[in-house]
Amino acid sequence: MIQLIILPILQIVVIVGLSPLVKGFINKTEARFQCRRGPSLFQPYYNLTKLLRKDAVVSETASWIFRATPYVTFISILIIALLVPVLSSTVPANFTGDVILVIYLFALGRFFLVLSSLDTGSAFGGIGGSREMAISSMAEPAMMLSVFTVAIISGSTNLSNITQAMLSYKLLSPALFLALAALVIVIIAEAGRIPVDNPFTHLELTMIHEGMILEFSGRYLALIEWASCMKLLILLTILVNTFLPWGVASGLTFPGLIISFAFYVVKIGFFALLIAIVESSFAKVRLFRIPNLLGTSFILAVLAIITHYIVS
Amino acid sequence: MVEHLFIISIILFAAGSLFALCFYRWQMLGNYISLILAAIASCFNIAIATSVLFNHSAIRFNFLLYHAIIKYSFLIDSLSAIFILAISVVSFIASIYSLGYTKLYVNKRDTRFLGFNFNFFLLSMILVVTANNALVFMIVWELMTLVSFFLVIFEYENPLNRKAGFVYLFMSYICAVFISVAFFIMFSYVKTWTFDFDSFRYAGDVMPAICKNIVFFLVLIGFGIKAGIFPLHLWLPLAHPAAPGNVSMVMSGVMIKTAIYGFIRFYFEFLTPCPPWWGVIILIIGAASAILGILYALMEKDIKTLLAYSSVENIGIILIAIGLSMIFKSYNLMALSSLAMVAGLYHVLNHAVFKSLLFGCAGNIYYSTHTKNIEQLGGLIKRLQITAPLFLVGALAISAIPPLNGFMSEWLVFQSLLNGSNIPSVIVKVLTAICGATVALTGALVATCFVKAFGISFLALPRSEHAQHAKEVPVIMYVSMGLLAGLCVFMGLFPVKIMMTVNHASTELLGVNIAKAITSYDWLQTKTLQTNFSEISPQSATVFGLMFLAITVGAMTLINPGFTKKLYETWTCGISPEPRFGYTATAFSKPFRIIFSNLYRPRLEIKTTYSVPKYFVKSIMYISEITPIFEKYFYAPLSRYVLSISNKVRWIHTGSVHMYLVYIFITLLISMLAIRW
Amino acid sequence: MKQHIIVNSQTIDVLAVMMLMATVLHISTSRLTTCVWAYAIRSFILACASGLIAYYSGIYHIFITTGITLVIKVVIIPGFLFYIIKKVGIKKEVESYLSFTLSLLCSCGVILIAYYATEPIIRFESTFMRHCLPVSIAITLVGFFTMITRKKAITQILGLLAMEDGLFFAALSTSYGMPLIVELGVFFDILVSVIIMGIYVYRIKETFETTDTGFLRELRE
Amino acid sequence: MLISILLVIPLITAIACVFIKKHNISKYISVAGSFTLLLYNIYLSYNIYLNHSLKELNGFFYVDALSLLTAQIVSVVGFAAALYSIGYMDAELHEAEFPEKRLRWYYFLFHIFIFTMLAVCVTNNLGIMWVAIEATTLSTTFLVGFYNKKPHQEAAWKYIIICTVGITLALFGVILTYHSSKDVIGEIGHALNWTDLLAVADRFEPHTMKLAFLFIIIGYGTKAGLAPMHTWLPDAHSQAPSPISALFSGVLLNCSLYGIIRFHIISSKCLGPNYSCTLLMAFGLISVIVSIPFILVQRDYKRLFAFSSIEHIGFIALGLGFGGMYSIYGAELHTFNHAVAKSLLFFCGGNLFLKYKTREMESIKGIIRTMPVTGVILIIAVFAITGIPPFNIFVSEFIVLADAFSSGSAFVLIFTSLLIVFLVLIFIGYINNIFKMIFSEPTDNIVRGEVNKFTIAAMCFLLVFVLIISFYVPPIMREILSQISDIIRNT
Repeated sequence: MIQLIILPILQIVVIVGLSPLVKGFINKTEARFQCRRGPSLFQPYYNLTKLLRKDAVVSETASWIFRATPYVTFISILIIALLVPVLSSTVPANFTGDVILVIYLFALGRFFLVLSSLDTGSAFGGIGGSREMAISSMAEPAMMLSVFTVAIISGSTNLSNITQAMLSYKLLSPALFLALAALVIVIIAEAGRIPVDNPFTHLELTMIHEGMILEFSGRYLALIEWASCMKLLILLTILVNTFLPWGVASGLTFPGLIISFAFYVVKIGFFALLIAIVESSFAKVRLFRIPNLLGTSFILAVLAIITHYIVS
Repeated sequence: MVEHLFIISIILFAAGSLFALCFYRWQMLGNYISLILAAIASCFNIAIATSVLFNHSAIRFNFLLYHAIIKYSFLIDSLSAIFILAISVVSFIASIYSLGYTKLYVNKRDTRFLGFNFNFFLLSMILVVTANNALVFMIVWELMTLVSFFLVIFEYENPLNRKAGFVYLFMSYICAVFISVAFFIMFSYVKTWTFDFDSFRYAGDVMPAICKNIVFFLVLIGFGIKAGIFPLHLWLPLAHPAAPGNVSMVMSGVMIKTAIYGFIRFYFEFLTPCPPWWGVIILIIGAASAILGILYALMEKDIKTLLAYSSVENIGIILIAIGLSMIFKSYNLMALSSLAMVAGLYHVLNHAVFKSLLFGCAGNIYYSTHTKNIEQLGGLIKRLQITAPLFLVGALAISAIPPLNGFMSEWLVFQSLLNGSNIPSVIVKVLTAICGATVALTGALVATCFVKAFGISFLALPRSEHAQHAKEVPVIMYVSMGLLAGLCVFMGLFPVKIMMTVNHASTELLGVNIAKAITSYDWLQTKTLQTNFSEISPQSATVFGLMFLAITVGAMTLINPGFTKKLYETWTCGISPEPRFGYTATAFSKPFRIIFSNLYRPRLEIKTTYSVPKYFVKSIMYISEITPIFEKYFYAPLSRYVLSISNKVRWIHTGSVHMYLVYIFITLLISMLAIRW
Repeated sequence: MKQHIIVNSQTIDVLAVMMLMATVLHISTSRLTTCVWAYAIRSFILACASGLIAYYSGIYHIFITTGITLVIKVVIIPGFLFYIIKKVGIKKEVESYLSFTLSLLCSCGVILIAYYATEPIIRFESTFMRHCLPVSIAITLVGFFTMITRKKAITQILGLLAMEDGLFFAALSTSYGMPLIVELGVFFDILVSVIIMGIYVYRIKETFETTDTGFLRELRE
Repeated sequence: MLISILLVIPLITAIACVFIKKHNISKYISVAGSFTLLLYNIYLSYNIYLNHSLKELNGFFYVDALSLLTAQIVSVVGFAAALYSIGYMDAELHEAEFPEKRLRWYYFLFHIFIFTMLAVCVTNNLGIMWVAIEATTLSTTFLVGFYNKKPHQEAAWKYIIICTVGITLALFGVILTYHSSKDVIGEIGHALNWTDLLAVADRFEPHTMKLAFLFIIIGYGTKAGLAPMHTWLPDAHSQAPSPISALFSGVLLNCSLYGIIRFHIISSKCLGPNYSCTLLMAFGLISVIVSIPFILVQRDYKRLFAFSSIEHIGFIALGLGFGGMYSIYGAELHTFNHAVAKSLLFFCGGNLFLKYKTREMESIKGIIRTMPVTGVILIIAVFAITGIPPFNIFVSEFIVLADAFSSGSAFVLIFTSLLIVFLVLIFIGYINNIFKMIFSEPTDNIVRGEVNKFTIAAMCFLLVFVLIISFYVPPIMREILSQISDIIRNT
């Protein structure tokens, strides 16, 4: 009962609730790196609430696709939030699907986002959309391969099973390490952070994600922004809870959950910090250098698989 | 009973084609009658297929009308039944779709031959997958080719269509030749002058390895041409767009699947047991076709050509599954082999459904705008208000977006690829993993491709007069498409039903029933798929999604009840937006053209003309085209070579009688000398 | 005809060689009329040979053959040819693609080949008439050769007739002639074919203003 | 008496045709004559079907399944051609291509031609067979040169010269056969009777027989259009009136091939099958090879058809050469299929010529629009002739090739695989050339509509055969074919 009702709600709450904070944290740290005070940690929350209360301006060119997109994106991410082990390794909605479903749900969101970007008939939307698709299709195989590595090691593609397997599988094997490295790069690309995309730019020709959502406003923008925050958090969650499942509660005891939550926050914080460091120490690479970057991660993933097969 | 149904359906098809032919004055009437008959016959065939599948009863016919030495024998086992199912469903939809689509040709051209060939086309496909005799198989196989050829060149005034038709004919003749030779070689070991498939079954046991390998390659090339695998796909992107919409729907949806049927028949029945490397080759070819097919589709501006290339890609995915199944089989991992086979057949059905849907919608677009070039389209979502969502469903399904059917088969393919880790040989293991990555890349590219297809042609502002004045198509056309869209959703939401259906065939082929192993119950107490790797329940995912939707919408309304939307024009740096500002297909796929430039070898050309003072540009022309590698570097040189040779040889007919006598004289002398040895 | 007739083979062989000489004359001459005469002479020798064989072997229907040969091959056909030559008014020179010496050499080679090819047969042949088969083949081939080298239609006809002579001689000498009805049929055919060819020579002259068949090269690839 | 009547019918028809001055009547007489011939032939074939062979005039005539099939082809195609001639020749006469009085002679020669070919089939005496084959040449020379213009005369001249030379060589072959048999054959009257020769063929003098068969295959091969002796064929076929071209490639080639087969049987009994089979295969393959470039690159559709006749005769020779039971069966079936399909093609070609007044393929456009019926029939005929399923020639080719593969000898396998490659090339050439004519926009100056009824009737008559054989070989025919393959393998 508790497993079926409480835990899902808990997960949703954690993901939905914490995700803006992560964004805020990254921004804050980056500001610090740039010797600014920067906005407050909770600035994203303020933005979201503000946006949610605002009315929207919608392009007259746009069709129902444009209006449906925010909901589709948001909900697809929410479903994913159910499938990812956040606090406990036993994911309630485990039977619903596995990491492949997760990846393709991301694809669903992206699909509609890009459609909506084309829907308004502005050139910037098109730029953003086509670049987004290009990058994501470069990223997809690497992601899939690194996930495969973990899946084959743990003998399942269901995230919770993976986590459980990893809990027992103490040391970090070279295969896993390579896969981890690959996944990190992919996550940076998928979440649209520097050096792949610059979330702060609004200079037309460099926009990718921002370009797509240029026409959105009001609650639509809010939903999409929130969805992207959650996407980042979920990717990080997958990363930390499958590769480094330290402290993830295997049972459902209340203290266990508390402890694992603490661990979770720490790990996420660490990776958020990592992202911040990367972002403030690297420059955004040229668009057509990105394939090389992702190619590298693909090669890493292939190596991961091979090493695993050779070793085992 | 069922036998009679089969014969009746054949008769109905034949009658339909004759009806179409004999009405000269009221062509439309004849056409309607023939199409309706075809639809009824297809329903019968669906009934046959289902009964065969669920009663586990193979049906045999031996028509007494026999040939010099051959009997006309047909067999419907569960494998044939699966394909009959796919073919008949699509045929049914296509027939009722054509009721509307053929209006395009009323009083413009002679529709009699259209109806005639169309019926025969459907019939021949059914016969192909049921033929139980080599000669009969070849006959119906080529019958299929011929009628589809005539359908391809139906609009023969257009030289492009003629070229397409001829290329198609040449290629499929070569294909027929290869298959026949394969039959000959097998026959030379079986040596029963009936050419019955029953005698070929398990001919693999009596054949030496080398012959089996030769036959393997012959079959690979032979059926490969029909299936359109790289680099034998040449005809496919030409022929499918050339055919009328209702036909290309059938061609791309199911005709190329008959080749898959051939592969399965040969590799799983005739040539067993087969060495692992066969499967590996199939796997690699599948992966290559998938990736290259979609990469070329990505560059296309003609929507039907785009769809044709994506058929190549889907065939690739099916072949990946088939190849895996072969590999597992050769390593005697029967359960896994069966899993892969199920994945493959499932994808066969899926592709049949959503590709027909997409081609149908493309047909709708052509019907209402008279153009297939998506650069000319745009903004159709406001004009074809029902076709648009249908096309969207198709696009989502083919991009394997959950919870539509494409996703389920792709998921199964992934599962079977993951199971590659059970294969003893390391290289094959790694290969399967890399194939997994390939499938992932393909998936992403497919998504891109269909985002482009839908976005550029339906969204933004119309970019031409055609698109501007597009009208919604006749009801019957989008109703039939609606049926297909419904199927897409259904097959996505209830995968177990489909899987069970498909499972009969794989069980019969491989002798392992994995029905129990790969189903379980989720909290909704609906059956869900599960493999030894994972489980998935699209229903529950959907239910969760709907719940979240309700919650979100509710929350939104709570937070801001008086939410209003203000319509305003798109921001385009202050100028009022024009159609030309919108992104075009070429622009959209530009990043890929750059990333994969050494595959595409794009040719760029920018012509700038200045007005009289050299400072003002009058016009800039931007030409960008990609080189189709195989056409340029393989097929063209080959044909040029042959022609030059024959031109050189033709001098021997000098026209001088003396010369001719010399030939005879020389022949005489040489052979007189020769016979002394 | 199992009973073996001892034919005086020397004479036949001599006649054979004489026929060969006539053929060679046919090649070596440059005058058209001489060619026709050569043909007439050769046919005459042929007739003599058949007469001898008929006499010696006592197969009397060969006499009929002899008679027909004399009538058709020695009288009618040469006469018809002279008529054609006069009517069409062909120049008297024989034009050839090869020079006469060269064509003589070639024909020598051809004769050698004939001997070479028939060698295993005549090895098993009973002592008499060893030369007949090779000679007849040689005559046929040489006739064929003249058809190739000669330009004029009429000379080609002559070559063809030479071939037929060789053939008849083969039939006579090796197996005492074919059954009578066959012989008759063959004679008839040859006569008709020569006549038809003559007609065509005439027509070609009418339309092409030449009988040089080397100019007939409209139909070609 | 049975067989003599078979010969008498066309003779009477011929004489009647020539003596009736008005060609309007004579043309119907010719049709009637050939039709009676057809009916009679069916009756005869039933007779043969009952008792395998038939002799007459103490063995001067001899008919068995082999000769029956050829005679059957002669009568079928002959009737179709006679029917077609009415339409074609009337149209030509209407165009004033030739003086009216010559038409009588056309019909006369036509039936003499048929008579000679029947004589080839039914005679038992190899010498008479030779006479008859030579007679076919003589009777058709004027038909080739019928229009009597420059190209026709040239074609006729080449035809008569080359064929007579070839035939002469063949006669030498006959004489040599006779020579090799003379030690064993008895009573001279029956000398050269095929049946008698076959009876004692195993005791022939082998070397002479070798030489004899060589001369035969080169001699009759010239008439049968085996490369490299085929050179007269395209010219004659392209210049003759279309019905005659149809008879040429449909029947005449088969008749001379029939001659070869008779000797093939004897020599394979005398020398063992290998020798003659090898020669047949060699010449067959050469013919197929030679025909390819001319089919790939061609301007004149009648020449195209002619070259494809060469190819098919080559294929038949190969089928006979493979020598397996079913390959011979298939080859003989192929002779029939090729006869009907090719005649059909030539009829289509005739209609094209009547309509467009040219044989240049690039100046012919949009047949399917201008002449729908001819267009459709042409499509079917082309598919049939290129051996595409489901049409009849595919079946025979399939059987032959299958048997060749199952024979297992490497030599045969190489030949067969080469052959298959060539078939593909030929198909491509064919489609490429023909379909440009059929599917394209017609030029405006052409009036729509068919030429006339008779031509269509004749074409439909042959089309029926094509389609029937495509899906169903009647049992009597099957019986005859298997008898033939027994005769040829003299088992």
